[in-house]
Amino acid sequence: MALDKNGIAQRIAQELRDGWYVNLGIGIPTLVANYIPKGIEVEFQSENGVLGMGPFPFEGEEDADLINAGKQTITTMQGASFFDSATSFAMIRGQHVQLTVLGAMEVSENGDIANWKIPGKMVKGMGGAMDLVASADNIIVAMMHSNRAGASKLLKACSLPLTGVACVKKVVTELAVLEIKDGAFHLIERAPGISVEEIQSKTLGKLIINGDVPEMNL
Amino acid sequence: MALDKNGIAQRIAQELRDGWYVNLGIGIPTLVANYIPKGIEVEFQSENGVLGMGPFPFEGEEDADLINAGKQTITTMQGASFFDSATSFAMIRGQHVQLTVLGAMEVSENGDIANWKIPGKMVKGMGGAMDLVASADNIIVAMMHSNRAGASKLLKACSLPLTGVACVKKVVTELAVLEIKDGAFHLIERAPGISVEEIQSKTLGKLIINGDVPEMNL
Amino acid sequence: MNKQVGNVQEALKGLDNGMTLMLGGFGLCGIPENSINEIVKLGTTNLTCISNNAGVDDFGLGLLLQNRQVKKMISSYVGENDEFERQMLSGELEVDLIPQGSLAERCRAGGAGIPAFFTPAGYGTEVAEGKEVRVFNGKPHILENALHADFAIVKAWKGDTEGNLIYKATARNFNPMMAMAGKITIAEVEELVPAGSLDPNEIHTPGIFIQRIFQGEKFEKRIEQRTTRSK
Amino acid sequence: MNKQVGNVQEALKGLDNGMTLMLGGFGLCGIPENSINEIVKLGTTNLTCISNNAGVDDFGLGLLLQNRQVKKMISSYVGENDEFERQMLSGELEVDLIPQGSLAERCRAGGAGIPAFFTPAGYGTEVAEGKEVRVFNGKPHILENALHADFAIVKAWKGDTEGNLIYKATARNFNPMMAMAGKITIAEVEELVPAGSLDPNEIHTPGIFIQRIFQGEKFEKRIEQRTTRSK
Repeated sequence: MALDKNGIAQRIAQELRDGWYVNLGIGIPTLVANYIPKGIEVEFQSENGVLGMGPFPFEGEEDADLINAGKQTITTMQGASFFDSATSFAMIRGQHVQLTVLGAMEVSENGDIANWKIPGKMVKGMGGAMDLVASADNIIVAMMHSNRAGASKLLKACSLPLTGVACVKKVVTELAVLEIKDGAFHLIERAPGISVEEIQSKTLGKLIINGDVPEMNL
Repeated sequence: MALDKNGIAQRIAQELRDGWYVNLGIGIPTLVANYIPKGIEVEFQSENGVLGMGPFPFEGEEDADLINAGKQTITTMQGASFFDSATSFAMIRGQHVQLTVLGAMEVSENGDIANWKIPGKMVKGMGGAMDLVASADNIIVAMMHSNRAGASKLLKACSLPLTGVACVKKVVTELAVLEIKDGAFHLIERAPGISVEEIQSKTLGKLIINGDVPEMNL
Repeated sequence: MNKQVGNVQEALKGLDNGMTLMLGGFGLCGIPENSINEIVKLGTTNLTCISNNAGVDDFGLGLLLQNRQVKKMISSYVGENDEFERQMLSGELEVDLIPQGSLAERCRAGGAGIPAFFTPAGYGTEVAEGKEVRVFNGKPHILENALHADFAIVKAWKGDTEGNLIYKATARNFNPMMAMAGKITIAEVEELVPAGSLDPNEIHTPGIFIQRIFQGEKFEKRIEQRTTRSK
Repeated sequence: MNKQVGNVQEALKGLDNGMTLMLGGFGLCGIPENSINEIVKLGTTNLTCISNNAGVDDFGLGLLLQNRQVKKMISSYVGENDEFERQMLSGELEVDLIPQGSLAERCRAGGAGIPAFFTPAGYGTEVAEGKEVRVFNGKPHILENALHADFAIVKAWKGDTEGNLIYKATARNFNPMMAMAGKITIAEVEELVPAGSLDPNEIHTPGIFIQRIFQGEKFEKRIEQRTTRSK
């Protein structure tokens, strides 16, 4: 069965390692914080200027001055710190953040990503995404395998304006976990009950399948 | 009579304008703070990270963590702030400091300054001087007219390694106030009782004398 | 140096049609509400606004867009601001979208006398078009220029009469860098205190960067995405 | 994330001959005394030290110079350090003297992922030799590269177990930028407190930049130029 958004987040959370600073984008990536594996400690950075983000506040305890990059009200953990946007991106550009998880409209087989603009139709802006993808060593994309029209989002080449070039290391969708290397998507894991054939049929970019592909272990 | 160091500082203090942020170098420049004209307010910046420097502390009240760029113990005024060295030089490079006063070994008629090195003999380092002279719009040099060997320090061209190029606007010595423009020293004022001839004889760079040169009013 | 002015009107003196403004804030968090509302009243037009976002349709910079006072926006994110997106797509509004980190660093550079710097952000994208590319340590970077503004308008939590500022939590965001980059920088603060009331060690923006400061009359501090969890 | 280590020995683990170190401080103010004293004991040699000054003959980095542990100094000011000047003039010590503002900005750039930037400082001087010159707004600037270090060693007033740091007064100086630019950054603090004890709004260096933190055993905090006025 294909994963729901929480399932994707849960699978991505398995990629977390103890001691990492992590930047989670808007949407599915935000949910990753709900599934931190037992026994490991990670700290969340939000590019609007906070390190040590905590859960959403209880009703009535929202603070307009304390939000995340998705403009949602948040709280902080013990040991948190606030800083300005230049310092925040110094952390990102200077590779002090070990993992970035973000959404995408398209990802190509060489790791290009597009997620900020549909010419003539929609422009959300790149926000911090271009800095994040150009800087981080470890970038995981969380997205649906196909767009609303049913077209694959894992392509030979992106058709939309790029956010970054050859930067995505892994993609986790409702169907699969794919690693990007040597100009191809490598199928690492299938969602429970999803066949390799289905993943193959929904992936337009070059897909490498090596032997038996295990199911995710959620 | 030629001025002493305090006299030079006192004359330079007349150049201060209300509302200015001022950076005073080591030596004579430091003394300028003792002669702020009545009715004007200036604030002193020290490049090691303090704005709103006050007088030296009373004995027993020295704080090892509170010094100026000359490594002297200091105090702060109300409304002072501390910041790191990058921010400090952001203030300087970004021209938020209106006046820089510093010492020199040599100044040339086009405003070059040398004050950090005598090849093979002495190297103090440029410290913040290169940033200061390259950045500030208004740079006044406080120095003796001649060096210890009796040679003029106001030259056609500097013989020592430069600190900055075409940047000095004014020089105040124990003998004179000189403005630098159009490739020459322009004699503006004489120290009380000092003759134009004496100044001329001790100035190797091109010296422009226009009409009667008034005495300083200290 | 006393930077205090009586009110927002006095703070905005000299603001004129066609000027470039920087406005602090991220979304609706930490925006100079009082100044924005006053600029709406003043009706100043043809403004170029440098701001990470443009507020929402009926609050913050969105009000200036609704009122057609903005000729050009320099931002990183349009987000859910429908009027912003509409004016941009229709061509009524010039928009320069730049990566958020580059925006922050370009403002800082403007204030710090750094005319240009290299960054990897945007390499290989539209953002890099026409910009110099250079490889450092095997990685391509693009050259970005400093940004400057006629007026920078920032919002702080506490300020003193010398212009020293302390921001609160994530309302800091772009305010410190923009404060550095204005020919005239205006700070509106929630609480204005006498010089000497703030600990010099806790100042986020030293007063040297501020030309005018006033206590805002009213701060609505609207929340854009109120999210909570249940007890 | 707990960054606390037991002592200075543990903090300096992995320090090796030939490495590049950044050391915070201005003169003797805000220097990591405990770490320096330990490096003297360790006898590590062939070090490249990036530090604004090199202490005085018998305190701070001067001790490493006396002990011939330093191959190269990257500094802005030699000042009254006779041994530094002597070794430099005799050629025993390689010295790269760079303008103080460029030194600060190059460290920040190293930590911030900015490989290079333009600055007016040093144009037309020895410092500009071999460097690219470019004119911005009619003014010549030179291109300066980022600095990095194997270990950055900084000193703070207070720190928590997450590595968050607060400096005191002008002992802040180069420490925050160097903290950003080390592959491994060590913070020695006068007072180490549990995470959550420091106000997140008052942190000068966020813990993300710090890999190891410990409370220094003893801080002499020597004063270089004791100057006073009479009552």
